Amino acid sequence: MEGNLVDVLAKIYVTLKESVLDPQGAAVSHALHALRYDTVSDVRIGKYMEVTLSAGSEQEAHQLVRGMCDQLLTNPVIEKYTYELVEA
Amino acid sequence: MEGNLVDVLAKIYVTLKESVLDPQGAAVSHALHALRYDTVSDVRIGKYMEVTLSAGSEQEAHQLVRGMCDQLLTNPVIEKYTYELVEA
Amino acid sequence: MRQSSLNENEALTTALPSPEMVREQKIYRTFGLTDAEYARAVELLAREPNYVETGIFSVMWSEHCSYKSSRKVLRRFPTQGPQVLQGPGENAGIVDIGDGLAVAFKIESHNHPTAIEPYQGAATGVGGIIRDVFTMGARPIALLNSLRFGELDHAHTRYLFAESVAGIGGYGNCIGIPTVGGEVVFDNRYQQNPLVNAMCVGIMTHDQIATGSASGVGNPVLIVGARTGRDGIHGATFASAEDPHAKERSAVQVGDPFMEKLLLEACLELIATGQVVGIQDMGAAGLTSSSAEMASRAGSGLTLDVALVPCRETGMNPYEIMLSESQERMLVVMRQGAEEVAKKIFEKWDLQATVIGRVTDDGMLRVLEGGVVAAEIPVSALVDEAPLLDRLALRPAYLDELREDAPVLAQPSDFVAELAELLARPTIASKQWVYDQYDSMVRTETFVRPGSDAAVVGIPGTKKAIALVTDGNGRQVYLDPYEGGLRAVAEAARNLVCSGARPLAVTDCLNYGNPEKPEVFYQFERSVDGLATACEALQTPVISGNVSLYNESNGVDIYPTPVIGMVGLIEDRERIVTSEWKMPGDEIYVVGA
Amino acid sequence: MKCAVIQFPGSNCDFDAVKAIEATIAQPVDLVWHTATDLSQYDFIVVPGGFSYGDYLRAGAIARFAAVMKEVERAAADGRFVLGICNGFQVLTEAGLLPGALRRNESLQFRCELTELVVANAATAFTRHYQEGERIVIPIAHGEGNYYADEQTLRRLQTNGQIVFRYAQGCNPNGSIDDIAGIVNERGNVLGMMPHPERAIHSRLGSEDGTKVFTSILQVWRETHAAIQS
Ligand SMILES: Nc1ncnc2c1ncn2[C@@H]1O[C@H](COP(=O)(O)OP(=O)(O)O)[C@@H](O)[C@H]1O
Repeated sequence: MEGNLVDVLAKIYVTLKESVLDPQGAAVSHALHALRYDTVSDVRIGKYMEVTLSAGSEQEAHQLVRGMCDQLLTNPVIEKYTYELVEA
Repeated sequence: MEGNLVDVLAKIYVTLKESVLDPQGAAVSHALHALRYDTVSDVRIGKYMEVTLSAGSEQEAHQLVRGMCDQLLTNPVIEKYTYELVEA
Repeated sequence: MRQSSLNENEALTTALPSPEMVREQKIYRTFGLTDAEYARAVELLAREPNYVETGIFSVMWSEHCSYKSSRKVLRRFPTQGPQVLQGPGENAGIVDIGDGLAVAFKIESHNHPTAIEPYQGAATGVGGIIRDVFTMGARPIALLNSLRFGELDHAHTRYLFAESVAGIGGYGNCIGIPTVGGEVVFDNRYQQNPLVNAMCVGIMTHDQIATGSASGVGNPVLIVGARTGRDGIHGATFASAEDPHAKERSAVQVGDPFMEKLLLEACLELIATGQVVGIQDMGAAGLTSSSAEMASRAGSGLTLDVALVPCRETGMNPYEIMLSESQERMLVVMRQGAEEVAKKIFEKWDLQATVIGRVTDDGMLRVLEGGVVAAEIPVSALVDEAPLLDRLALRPAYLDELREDAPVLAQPSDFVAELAELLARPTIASKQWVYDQYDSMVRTETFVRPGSDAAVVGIPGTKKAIALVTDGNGRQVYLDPYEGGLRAVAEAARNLVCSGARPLAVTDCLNYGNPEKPEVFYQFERSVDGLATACEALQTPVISGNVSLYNESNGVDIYPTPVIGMVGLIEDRERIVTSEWKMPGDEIYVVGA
Repeated sequence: MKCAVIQFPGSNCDFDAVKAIEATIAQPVDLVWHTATDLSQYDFIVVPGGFSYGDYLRAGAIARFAAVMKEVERAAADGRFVLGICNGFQVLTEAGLLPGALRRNESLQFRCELTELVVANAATAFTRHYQEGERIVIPIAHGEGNYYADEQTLRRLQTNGQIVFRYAQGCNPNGSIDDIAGIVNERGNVLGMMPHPERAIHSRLGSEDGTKVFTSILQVWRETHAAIQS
């Protein structure tokens, strides 16, 4: 709001926690083996989100992204996330 | 098989092509605005996959990952992908 | 399998706290065992239980598995009738519908997991109740549900509600069982403690009935279906705890309806071979309760080696394997020599069937790890000696207070506006938003879909159909527990009759607050009396059910909410009646009291 | 006419398809497991609805690699009839037997309801018994039925008359482009549709408008078969 807004693109990677069953990953792993990708040992499937936003500072951008991840984009009971910010 | 296998983790990002509407992204964007993340201008939602595999060389690993993306992991009619390889 | 004494074994379980540590550091308390219960376990074993054994006692003696608060009260239900082929006590009850056919059904709650992870909590609730039905040898043909949430003006309630509905649909749609009915009520009393009750109905011939009984010394015990992971450890304890949110969150499980579809087909194929001695679904408390219950029903013992259990994660110890609540698993006892029959069938369905032990005649649940004893407890100590409580019941003061200043409603000035306002209330409004997300038509036997008084599903190969309904009214039960109980059963019966069916039997899901509060326990007891009286009068015995207590947060309990699932028989599918107006000019009557 | 209904792990409308074939055209029908490697004896192959492989990754993505799909491809190439219903439609597009792709419903919700369709092409082997422009009621039950094709493909579908069923105006339940509910391949012997004709074969089920899909195929088969034999 105070003049210099930074426009950023947050790339957010959401995965299921290790201890949580990933039935989709298991099915895909099975299918890859059937297609003779024999050396595949594990598949985990999660979500990839790109959020474009602007913020008063890089620090604020971090805050906003963490906030929306914790509040809406992930369920911390079964998921975890990482993200990176790039200039939009 | 010939001795030095490399173990890699392929991080694969699948997104809908720009020309394809992303209703999920639109819904999340809407929800973020309702939560007062007013500066969010766009949300796109895709898939993030982690495939652990081994290969005879880095080059072969690239071949394998591209192969499985083209064959199974993505549908080129509506999706595109990028990936990176890291050491497992 | 070599057996060794407990002392030798101590070295192996070094990673786990010793029996002394369990006692001294009161580790049993973190598992939910009281000091008195722990002392009782020591007495029954005549020694201190080790860590694994303490874990086994704690889940078997949890409210969820032992029904310690409710067991005595439940005895008041009528459970007999000429139509009853299997009453309470098995995975699901069964009633005769003639022509050598029978229906199996049961309702179950998944309230606490839903409060934490609504999509998966609701989905795995559906998955669990489906397993309960096909375990009996029945093919599931219909699903129903009963939902209670806070008011929809709360963003978090909307999230919980939408995700729960999506989860129920996600599981049922994928597995291919139509969701044909249910009910939804919104009230602030359920804000912190939403209720998700799921009911499943299956069809079978009389000769297909399977039970969860582990008999026949030397018979192999198999674990079939999904691999075992660390998910849901202590889920049973968690379900009985006061505040689910504060509890360990690893207790949430992710469901895999695809796996369950395969498991369903494989199990029915296996049961049809006639080689199955007993079969039981692994629900709450996983391997522990399924093995103890199967042995208890047969008066036998079991020796299991957890090292043989296929695990999803590495380094799982016996405690984790015995308590895991990973979904989509079953425990099967086969006739000796029939192991290969099971393996072949499961292979066809891309599933694992692994022998993990044998039936014994010494009445012991013996858990080995690679041949070394990790736990050894008499089955009777876990099941028959489980605590049985006489909880105090006190008539709540609010009952009289409410009666004294019962509000007098003013005559509305504008009836049309009043009616419109009523119809707009989420509890009364159409539930189409909900049931359009459920595949209500798969199997092409759904003759009356959601939207009428009761759902009607055809019985293939006959002229018959069955009518199905879930009903409950927590507010009425709150205002008058006995009368409310009567009415819940009566409403369900009316809905069936209105669709042309004769009511056959009842399954009930009893959702209440904290039973340690005498007022809550009074609600529980009195409403059960009401339910029982009505079931008796209508000759609809209770053949299965489920109890969910501790639905309380910040000292506020939910309304006492018994949910009735009722099944009725329509002899001729040409005689089905639906509730909508049919023709202009038709006469309208009011009948009854 | 010999009929086959394919069963993948997770198919769940397989029995319904068998029942519908028996009830509408009373032709011999077999359930065929996904590992089968010979379908040469079948004249009409149904790829049924359900959640093959749990719909994991994308609906139909894993099933298309099942052994039996090579045979389905061969049948299509031979000019025999292939009908993909719901998940079957998804499998056929993933396998490239039909163009385009099925995305998540615009509402992001699974939808199960009776929908009104318009028969956009009554000249196909699957729609012979309908009238062009006829309005029919057939149920849907899907979460990923939102048909997509790029502009060029769409134009081709339109000009070739490959769009067979459309959702009636204002009744599009999933956001599919041009209200598409079902399409055929260029040759006209492979039909994919999201609505379930096998669920609409008796008034007790809410509609019998799906019956003509089955009777049409039988008639066309009889005609061509008679032509071959004479
Ligand atoms: N959670 C639900 N799942 C499936 N169907 C539901 C659900 N809630 C309501 N329905 C259906 O909506 C219709 C109306 O429900 P309800 O408003 O509870 O009716 P009533 O007041 O007549 O009992 C019924 O056919 C019922 O089966």
